Amino acid sequence: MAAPALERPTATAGTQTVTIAKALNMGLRASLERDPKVLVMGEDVGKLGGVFRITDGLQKDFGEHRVLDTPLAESGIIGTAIGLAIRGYRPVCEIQFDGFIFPGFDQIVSQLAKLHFRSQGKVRMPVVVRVPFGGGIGAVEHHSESPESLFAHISGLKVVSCSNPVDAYWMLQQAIDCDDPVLFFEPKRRYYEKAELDPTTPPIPLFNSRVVRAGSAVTVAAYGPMVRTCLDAATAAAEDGLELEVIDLRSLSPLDLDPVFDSVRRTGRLVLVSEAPAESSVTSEIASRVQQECFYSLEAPVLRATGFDTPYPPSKLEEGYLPDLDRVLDVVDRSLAY
Amino acid sequence: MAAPALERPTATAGTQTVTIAKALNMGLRASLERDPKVLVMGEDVGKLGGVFRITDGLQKDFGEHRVLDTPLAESGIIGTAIGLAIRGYRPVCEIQFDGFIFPGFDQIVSQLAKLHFRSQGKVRMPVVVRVPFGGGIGAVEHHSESPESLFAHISGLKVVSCSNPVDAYWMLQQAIDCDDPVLFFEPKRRYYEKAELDPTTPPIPLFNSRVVRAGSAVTVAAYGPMVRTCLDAATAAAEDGLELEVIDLRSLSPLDLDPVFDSVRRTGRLVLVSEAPAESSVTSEIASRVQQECFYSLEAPVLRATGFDTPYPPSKLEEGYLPDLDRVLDVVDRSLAY
Amino acid sequence: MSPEQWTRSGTSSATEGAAGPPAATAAKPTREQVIAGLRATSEGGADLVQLLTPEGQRVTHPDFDIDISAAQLRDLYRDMVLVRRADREANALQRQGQLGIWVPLLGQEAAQIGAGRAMQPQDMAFPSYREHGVAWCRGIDPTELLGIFRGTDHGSWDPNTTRFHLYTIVIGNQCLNAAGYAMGQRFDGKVGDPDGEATVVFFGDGATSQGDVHEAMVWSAVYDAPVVFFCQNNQWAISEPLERQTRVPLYRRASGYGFPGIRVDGNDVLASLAVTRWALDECRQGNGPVLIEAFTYRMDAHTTSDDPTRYRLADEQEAWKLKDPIERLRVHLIREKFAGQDFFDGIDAEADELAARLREFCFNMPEPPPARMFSEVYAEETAQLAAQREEYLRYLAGFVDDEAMAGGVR
Amino acid sequence: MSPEQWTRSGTSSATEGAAGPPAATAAKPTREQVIAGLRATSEGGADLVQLLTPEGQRVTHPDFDIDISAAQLRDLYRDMVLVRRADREANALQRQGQLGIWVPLLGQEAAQIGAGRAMQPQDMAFPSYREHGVAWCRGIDPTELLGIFRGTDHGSWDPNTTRFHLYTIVIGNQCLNAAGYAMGQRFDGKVGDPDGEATVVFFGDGATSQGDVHEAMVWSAVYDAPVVFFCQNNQWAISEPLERQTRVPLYRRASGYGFPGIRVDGNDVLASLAVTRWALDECRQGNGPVLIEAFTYRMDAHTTSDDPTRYRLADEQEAWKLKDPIERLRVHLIREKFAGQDFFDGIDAEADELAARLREFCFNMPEPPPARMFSEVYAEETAQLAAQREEYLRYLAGFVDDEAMAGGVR
Ligand SMILES: Cc1ncc(C[n+]2csc(CCOP(=O)(O)OP(=O)(O)O)c2C)c(N)n1
Ligand SMILES: Cc1ncc(C[n+]2csc(CCOP(=O)(O)OP(=O)(O)O)c2C)c(N)n1
Ligand SMILES: [Mg+2]
Ligand SMILES: [Mg+2]
Repeated sequence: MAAPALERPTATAGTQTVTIAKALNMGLRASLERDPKVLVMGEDVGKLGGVFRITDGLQKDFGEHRVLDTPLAESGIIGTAIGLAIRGYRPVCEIQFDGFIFPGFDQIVSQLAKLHFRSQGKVRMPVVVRVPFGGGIGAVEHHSESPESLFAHISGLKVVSCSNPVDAYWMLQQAIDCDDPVLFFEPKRRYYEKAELDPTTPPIPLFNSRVVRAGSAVTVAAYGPMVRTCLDAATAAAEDGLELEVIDLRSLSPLDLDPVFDSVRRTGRLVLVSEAPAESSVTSEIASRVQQECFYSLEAPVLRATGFDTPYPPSKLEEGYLPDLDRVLDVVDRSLAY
Repeated sequence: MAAPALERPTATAGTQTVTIAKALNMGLRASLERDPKVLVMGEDVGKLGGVFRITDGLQKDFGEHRVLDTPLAESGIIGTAIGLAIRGYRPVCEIQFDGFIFPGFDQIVSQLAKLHFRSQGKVRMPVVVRVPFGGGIGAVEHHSESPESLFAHISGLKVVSCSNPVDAYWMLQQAIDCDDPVLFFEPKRRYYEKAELDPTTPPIPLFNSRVVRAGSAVTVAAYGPMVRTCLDAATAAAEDGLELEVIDLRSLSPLDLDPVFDSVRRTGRLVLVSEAPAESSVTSEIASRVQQECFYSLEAPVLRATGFDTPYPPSKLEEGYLPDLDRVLDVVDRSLAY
Repeated sequence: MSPEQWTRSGTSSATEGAAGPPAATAAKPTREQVIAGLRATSEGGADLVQLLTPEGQRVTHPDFDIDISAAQLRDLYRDMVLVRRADREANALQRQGQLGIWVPLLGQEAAQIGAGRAMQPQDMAFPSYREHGVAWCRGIDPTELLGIFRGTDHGSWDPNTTRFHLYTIVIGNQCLNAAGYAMGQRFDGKVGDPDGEATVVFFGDGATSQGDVHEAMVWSAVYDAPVVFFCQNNQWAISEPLERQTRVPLYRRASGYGFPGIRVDGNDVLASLAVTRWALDECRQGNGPVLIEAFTYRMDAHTTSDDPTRYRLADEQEAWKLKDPIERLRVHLIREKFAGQDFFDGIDAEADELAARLREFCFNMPEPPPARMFSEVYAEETAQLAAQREEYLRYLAGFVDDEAMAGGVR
Repeated sequence: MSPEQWTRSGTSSATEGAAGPPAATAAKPTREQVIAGLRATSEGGADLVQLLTPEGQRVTHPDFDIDISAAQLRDLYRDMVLVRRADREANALQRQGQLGIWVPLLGQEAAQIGAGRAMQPQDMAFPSYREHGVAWCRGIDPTELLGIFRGTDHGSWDPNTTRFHLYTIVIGNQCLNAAGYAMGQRFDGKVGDPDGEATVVFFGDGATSQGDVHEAMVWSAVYDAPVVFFCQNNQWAISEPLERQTRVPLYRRASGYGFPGIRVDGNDVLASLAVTRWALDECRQGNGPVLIEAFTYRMDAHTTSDDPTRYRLADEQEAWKLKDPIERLRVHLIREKFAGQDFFDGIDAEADELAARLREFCFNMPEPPPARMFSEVYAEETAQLAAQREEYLRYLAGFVDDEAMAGGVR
């Protein structure tokens, strides 16, 4: 059975309801169309369209030299993408699941992150590494991890995560347009969440965070799959008369914390939410920076609702492992108790 | 020229003056003697005794099956060490330099850290990965990095760093005795610093931090090579009448923060010092935990003196990159200014 | 289960046994298929070691012949039928929502049972994630596999007592772990005589591209490690045909490392047994490592989440059905009068029982307790983690209290 | 520089030219040496491609012969002498504390100049960290190499215009980068005719164990990438002899991937040139990849930080001195009357000039400005990093103020 043909989005396509998965596909398609140097590469991204079908139909329309089914090795995917970038291409690599990025870690850290610096700017690394990440899908081991903090710690990389279809569409294209290497974390459990997308409305800058719900009681900041959870928590809290301000961080490195600082100066309280273990993570960094910048404004310490400091558990336990609405509200309560 | 024979330390050897490098060698020797299952493996650890001579003389005395010159591949070193551990061995792997641990990252994260958990405790992973780390030695690229935070973020690993010969001797043996995988970070720029070692004095537990200088004005916490820097800073500060309390963290995961909390409750001020870039790091984590635990005691935000968020620079620039006495005191001053 | 039951819809026009077009013709990819990237082939080539033809004919081989009794042949048949049945049942359980995912071994029974039965109790196996047949041979009951796929655990058996390591999902990792283990066998003095120990590591055609597999071969060669690299070339790595990983047959990799590489008919349980036994003996004696490429075919989807109709043609499967590993042994047993209808009926009944037991077990699997995720992270638990567990349990208890107060049930 | 100058102490009893014991005998490791792990050999074996013997005799080869003029031979000689001189001078500069470290190429001049001169301007090279000879051929002045070893930069040349990538220290990384680059050459339509483009990647014998090198070979084979894998087997990876990485000659790896592998005498500049030119042409035409193992010897320490007396015997070096790449070409030029004393004197004078210039340059290298470490981390700088730079500069300025006030000089 052939892959269903995708409508080609154009600037005049008008608003349509799309999932995050579809929006990513549209974003890739738009980039492939706009710039002949853009390549898509990874395991099963061709005929299959990727295990999540994010690259569905792209090989058919752009050919095997633009959309490459690679051999099965992540160091190879990243390492050859680097070579292609040196040659002037803009490769977009797909890592099939979060847990499989580690064989490619060395090339990411030692070459991808450093080549621009090493060459004093003479070599550019416009490479995007797409990583479907996070849990909540009932998968087996290595398919539900949240390794983003590791990359946020590596200087020379940029790390972003989208949380909704509109951002998915734009942020991916912006990442591809960026002349620096971008780790692009996709909230796989939210792939099928829908929203209205109007491709004619211009996006906000890639590396900006954004207040996605205004509130005055407690600031809650999250990224990727946890933004939805926080919004749901905010809705629930509002029913109890508690207005949470929710910030979608969007960029994890560089962090755009000014909106967080502003918010915390108003609310005096911050709760950080992520699926990743807390230890030495992006949420640690944000807590550290906020306690420094907002020292005199904080009425409670910065608190976190995160995955535990354990390996990702068997999926029957993931409901307990992952922060959910209740856990977020529990931490919000603890913040308010100060 | 044959390697100089090392005196075999015994419980009755009495006190001797040794370098960190020598203490590590003695610690390895003691472990190899005590337990026939202990293996030493890595690139050039045999006849050469390692590029830093930490394994000097060991292959000669324990043979090629106890001290293995491995093929040149870090995934291979870690991956086969895991297999040897499954077989009942206790491998001690040497990674030649910090920057070369990344090809082994996948095996560390996917297997070494997880096998005990995956097997519900049936498989133990008593593997030590020794990593000479940090800068300040005028080396070329990839030879001066501080990747410890990446491992602190990975659940299932334990991460420690020694700062002096006595700890080097004991902590390495304790790490080898530990039934969990331990990343053992050695402060290579301090390898030749000396101290008195009395092998009959029992050590403190491996995963404990320790106050190495008492003071009341500001708490300064560091690990590995920066402990010396902080002690020097404390000496300098004392000349100006300012008493810094210096804590050697020793264990980065798990963190032993009770001594830090106690100290901060007294001083109200904390400065964290490390060579690693600050972003999403161990120092972020400590700041995050301290602001939470000591919320009402802090008179200033937790501040940090760290490497910058750049790739490690060419060595002519490292003096500026690495926190030194002046930088530490500058941040101490900033803390006191609150 | 006969070949026509392979396809989930009953509508396929499966060709029975040795009838229909000769396998070679049906299997040779057409020009169009090649262009379309549908290039998997059923041609093992001249180097293929075979002892039992697809038509059930016993043939000889100059290097790898084997003496085997009728009883042993029947046992191999039983093994294959039972593991196939367990596989199909688990697949069905997934379809019914009882498992999150299943990884079918359909079509690879001969490769796995041959290799598994070649092993001695003292040998060690490192599987990938599809080795249900090898698990069977190592005495792991199929019920013990379910936890992984239901999400209750990451492997419930004891790798030490069964000498069957946990399933490894990160492609290639286990090859290095196996090389290390085999080095240990050697260091322990267990190599060098006929009763020595050896290790077998299982991996796929796709896996051969991973650096870890290479490093494992380098290590094993350099340390003379007693390890058999058993590559099941089932022609596909999810949607990618073999040609995305190599230009030449995979068994040839071995020569670049200086040890033997053999391509065996992976649908021929006798050949798989004979070649693996030989390879293990070589390793036991200290002449390892050895690479075996078992030339076979993944008859079902990659996993239950996969849709192979997107990337491969039904023709190809049809061609491979003619090479069914079970069918050829059944024909052989009948032709040689090594087994009668009673025997076949008995095995079928046993298979039914096994399936029923598996099903029953699956339905009754307990959920793991919530605190389990904090257990066995470390051999020596950290205070940090203990505190997290306590806090989490307190948090959970809070709900119970709330509910108790509200009189509700969570 | 003649072979006896190789050892830093003048006390060695170097055997001159073709006199002394025949190389094969001297080089064959004794039983004791083998047991002691000192197993490097100077025997290239029957498959070694050679066009110029250690005694300077021109020999023919059925597959890889080459037409070369006297002028071209003199050029090759000049290249080798000059890069050796630059290498020795840099080594001396390190001894004098002017460089933090130096990585000597001594002994590998023929392998590198042969390969480097086989390249066309449109070809791309990916070096490891010892390829000073290849750099020379790509038009990189030896002075441009010094920054890396003095610690002022990580490579000062422009990889785009020189078509010589930055030095890569993490063993094996560059092989995948080269494979990707070569894929790009193919995608750009630059492959398939005699004027096409190709890539050469340089790595060592130790590097062959790394997964990345394997993956690079897999990728290149699968994508028909026009890349020549040029392995300088200098017998040692720091202290580890070849036998710690492989059982069989490294050129044989290629057959496992389905492309040609050739072992060339790496101390024979003609053979290195001929084989590399052939391999590049194959790649250009679309018949890549090709693996070349240049069989050579690291005559000096691994780096200036290394002490090879700890792990290898002087005998071994002595044996290899008889195979000196420069000496054999010098003898050949003289014997064939392709060059007279004037020529040799001229080259020596040129070498002296080069050494003086290198020295002069090194002494006058400026320190990089402190803010440099913040530059070019990103193509699009982040506010976070800009803030760090500003803060750091303010911090530095504070010292200047302090000193100004104190009237001191920092
Ligand atoms: C390092 C890594 N990358 C990607 C995956 C995702 N993945 C799972 S199975 C598979 C294909 C494996 O093919 P092969 O090795 O031929 O084994 P088969 O499944 O055919 O038995 C892939 C890409 C993985 N598990 N690990
Ligand atoms: C990934 C990695 N591991 C370890 C090192 C340290 N190291 C530098 S050179 C070297 C030996 C390399 O040997 P070989 O590949 O034969 O090249 P040669 O130096 O002989 O030219 C080692 C182990 C490194 N640079 N990179
Ligand atoms: Mg396969
Ligand atoms: Mg070498």
